[in-house]
Amino acid sequence: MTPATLYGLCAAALVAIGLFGLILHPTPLRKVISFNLIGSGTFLFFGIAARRGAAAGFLGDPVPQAMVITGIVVAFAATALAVALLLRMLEAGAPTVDGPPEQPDDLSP
Amino acid sequence: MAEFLFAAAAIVLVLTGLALVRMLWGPSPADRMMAAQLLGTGGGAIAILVAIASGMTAVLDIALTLALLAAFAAVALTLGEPGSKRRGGGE
Amino acid sequence: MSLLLDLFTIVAVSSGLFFFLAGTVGFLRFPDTLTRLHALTKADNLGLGLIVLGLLPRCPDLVSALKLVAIWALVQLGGATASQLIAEFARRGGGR
Amino acid sequence: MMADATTPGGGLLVLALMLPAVGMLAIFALGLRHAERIAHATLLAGLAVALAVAVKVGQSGQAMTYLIGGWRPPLGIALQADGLSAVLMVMTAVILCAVGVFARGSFSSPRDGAETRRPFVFWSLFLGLWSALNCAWLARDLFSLFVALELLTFSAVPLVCLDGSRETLRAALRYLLFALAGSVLYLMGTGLIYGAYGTMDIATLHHLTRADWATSLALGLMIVGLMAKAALFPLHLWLPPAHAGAPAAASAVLSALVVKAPFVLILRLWFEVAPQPASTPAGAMLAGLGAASILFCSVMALRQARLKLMIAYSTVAQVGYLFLVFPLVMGSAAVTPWESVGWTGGVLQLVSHAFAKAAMFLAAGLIAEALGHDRIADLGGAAKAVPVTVAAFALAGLSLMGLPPAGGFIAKLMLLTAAVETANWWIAATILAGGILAATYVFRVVGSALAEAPEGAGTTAIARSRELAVLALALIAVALGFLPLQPFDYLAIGRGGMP
Amino acid sequence: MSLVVDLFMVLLILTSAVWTVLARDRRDAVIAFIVLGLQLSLVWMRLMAVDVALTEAAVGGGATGLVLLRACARLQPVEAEGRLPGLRAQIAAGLLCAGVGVALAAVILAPAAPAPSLAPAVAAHMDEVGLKNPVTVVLLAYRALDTLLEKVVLVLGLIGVWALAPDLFWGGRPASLRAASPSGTLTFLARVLPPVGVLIGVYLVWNGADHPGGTFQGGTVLAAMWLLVMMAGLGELPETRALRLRRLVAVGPALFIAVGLAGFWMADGFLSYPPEYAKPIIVAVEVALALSIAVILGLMVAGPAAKEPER
Repeated sequence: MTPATLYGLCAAALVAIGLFGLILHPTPLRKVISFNLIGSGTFLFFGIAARRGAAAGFLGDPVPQAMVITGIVVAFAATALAVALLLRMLEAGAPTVDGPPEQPDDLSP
Repeated sequence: MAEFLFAAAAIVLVLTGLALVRMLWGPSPADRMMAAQLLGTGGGAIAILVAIASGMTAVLDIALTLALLAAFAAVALTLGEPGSKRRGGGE
Repeated sequence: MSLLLDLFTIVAVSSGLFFFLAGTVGFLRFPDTLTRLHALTKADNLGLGLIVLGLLPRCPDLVSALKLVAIWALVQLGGATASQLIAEFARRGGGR
Repeated sequence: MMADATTPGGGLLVLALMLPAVGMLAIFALGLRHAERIAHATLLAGLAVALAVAVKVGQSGQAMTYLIGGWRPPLGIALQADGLSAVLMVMTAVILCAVGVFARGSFSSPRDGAETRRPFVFWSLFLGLWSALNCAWLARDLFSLFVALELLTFSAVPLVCLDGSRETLRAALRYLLFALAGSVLYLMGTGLIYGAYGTMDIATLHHLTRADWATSLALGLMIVGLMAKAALFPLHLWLPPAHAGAPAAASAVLSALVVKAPFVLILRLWFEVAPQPASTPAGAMLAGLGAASILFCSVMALRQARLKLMIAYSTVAQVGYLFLVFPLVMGSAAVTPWESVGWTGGVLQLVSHAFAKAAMFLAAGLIAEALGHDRIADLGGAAKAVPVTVAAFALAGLSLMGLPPAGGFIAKLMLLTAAVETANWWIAATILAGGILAATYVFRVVGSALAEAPEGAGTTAIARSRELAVLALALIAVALGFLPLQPFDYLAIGRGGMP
Repeated sequence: MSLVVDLFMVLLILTSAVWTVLARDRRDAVIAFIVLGLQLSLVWMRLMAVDVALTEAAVGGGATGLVLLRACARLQPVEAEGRLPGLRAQIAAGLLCAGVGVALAAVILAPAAPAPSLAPAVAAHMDEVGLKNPVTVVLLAYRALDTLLEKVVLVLGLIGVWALAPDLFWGGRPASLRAASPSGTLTFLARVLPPVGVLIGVYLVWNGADHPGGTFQGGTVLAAMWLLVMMAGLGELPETRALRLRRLVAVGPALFIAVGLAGFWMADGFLSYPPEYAKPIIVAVEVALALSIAVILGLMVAGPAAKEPER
């Protein structure tokens, strides 16, 4: 088994784990983190395609590598937007996407 | 020599990887963040060992970036916490 | 000469590994947060420092050598401030 | 058709893509004082570009192609306007222009020149949305289409929560999470495609794809991701609150145009990327979900108390019709898909629904402005206060029901014909049942609007130009009904080389 | 031997990933996610994709981690932790996800042979662009349209974040990033690190033409340094209505589009460069883009305006 294949399997597992979190977590922040996990796994798929496509003196196919860089930028922007949105929603007083709308403000430690 | 350096990189990976146990056990967020810190340093060490062993000096830039941002997460962790008036109960 | 150089690298890198080992063991075994922090800084300071030292003579060019030194310096700076911040954070109650 | 070289006038495609983006950046960098002027200038120029593209495509009978930077696919990226893209571009431009006229009333900048939030955000994202849509219609590269989908998400989501209330923020966040999940599934599919074929270019893939397990999984992931973005049942939950919560001008664009982009991508994947003939069970499954959308969400629309929510549920139902296309086109082996009645009917449904739904949302917005609320039960007096608007609503409603002479009638008739021809009786039954349900919920609103105004209900005056913009959209939706009942050559332009 | 090390690496990654999903405390999840980012950057190095490794190191460890940790700090006092639903739902979802994972794994285990690749095509036309880093060539020449549109995505994202400000605060400053309890250590770090960091950021951008690195990596590092200064309270975030700031955001994408359009009469068309000037033009675009990226990322992390604009 080549390292590329091994990390490809790892990517499949990352996607599965992230999907689990995305489906099950009730709070938006955890959903956003899970989305990032799936994203990482997805980028790795491009990475192993790149590694397997090593040719012409390159150690990897640069095209999917470039796509991953674009993808990482977009994923960051999405994360920042989602976090800004959920913090704003919190100020407006609705912490969960589908759970009960409000929690008391002073949870004691 | 390259083999020795690659092996050294592998050993650093195993050693710092064990710090992951602290990330799981904690018990405090500070402990978990320290695990991240150790993994960051370890990552830098691995990168420079690989860079010199393989002759791919570009890999040194990875180590440079990791080192530059090493303290970043720790700084972020202490943001707004817990000095603010509304102290929270996490767990 | 080259044998001597090899020996120097092996000794320095191995000692670096030893400090990483010591750091990790301490980090896992010590009983409270602050002492664990001490163990951690050992790996940061000495572990990485010795590895950098051992690799310096093998750098293909001056720029790489400078980068190695810069990496070491940055990890020193980052590690020291991060542990300071984490310590303050833990002392304040660490958000527990 | 392989994109081998740039065709004459191909630079227009670049303009279609870049003009709105430049307008958006200009608004951002120059501040609000010029926002409206920039937006309107861009609208006019963009409309001209879209029409020019459509005319050129029609005249030459060939798809227009532009190779970005002169790099040929698969290394580079090709933009291509075939007949379908040209129709979609014109549709987008016309609807956005009408919405632009409408929105002057709700998002004009204040007189004193100070920048305010709502106009700034609306106009800049409005133009961003246009860039995104044109990119989705024109790009022939799976990864560029991913970027187009992201552009779409990033400009659509903030429009949903423009009023900043708790409900709309929640709707926007839910929309964003669904959209991101859809994007990541789509991206995963493209990654697998690249791993298997080493290209993202649709024209190149058309000749490469094999009917193997990896390709099916990749296409399946992409289509499921796009389904979430197109709000196909049961992934539709995000749509009604999001589209109902947005300001009317934004709702119109979201419902009429934004949900269409993922559907068009599915269409392209299905007919241009997937190995042919496409899988029958998968087509039946998509159609089954479409039928479920139609029936379930039409009933939901009937049960809504608020006008905008009703229209939003109706969007899910009407998008369901589009997914009926897949089994209808596969049955006929003698003719290519785009020469079939089913394909043409599907595209016509897309276009006529876009005009009708834009008109309906804008009409709902004007009614709500005039009466101060949008409770369906209390719409009495609306016909007196804003008669043109209510008429526009009713005309648009004709199209949704599929009654003659509206565009929706001919679209649904074509789908029905195709369903009968291919002996898909359950699809035919669904189309008829959906029409009856749509008639019920539209008449409920119109009947209520025709009633006498309750005592003491005040109304606000509405600018005539805004009412006329709405009416124009509704009239276009009806006028589409006078097209002949046969496959159009125009929609088949650019597909000559395909098997 | 090396496969054993890889296997260990995979084990570490999966541990972090599982903990990211299962940790009770959301901050623990975020820390695990940051650790995962570090590990993934090593994986990218192992896959010989140094450019991606740099991006992951800058974003995973830096920018995304900061956004998420900041969210935790603001959520902690208010929002209760959500719990995963009951066992039955977990099993059902787990089976579904495992199914997806197994299907993906099956595809990975049966790769196309020979592996398809555009690497030869990339290599064949490198001379026409004049840069030596193939990834930069793909990003700024062959697939420049994607890169350009991705910058538009970033600007739209920033508008989206700003759109969340209450009407009253429009044009004002974002909420302060300053640490709640200012400490001498942080101030010290924020004085010493940025000069070095800016140097490294500029170096990454400059170096990106011929060696791994580039606009996004460099821009992210610059943004991180800016944010560090803000967090230490050594500087104040600008008002979001400031036109100078707006122009800084727009300059990169605007220059890119202008260069692209200039290609209509300077070269073969949109986004093509005249061969003899390709390299200086691309470097100029990269510098402008890096500047814009740094400002956009910083502002996206800072969030919408949270104070009334000053009169």
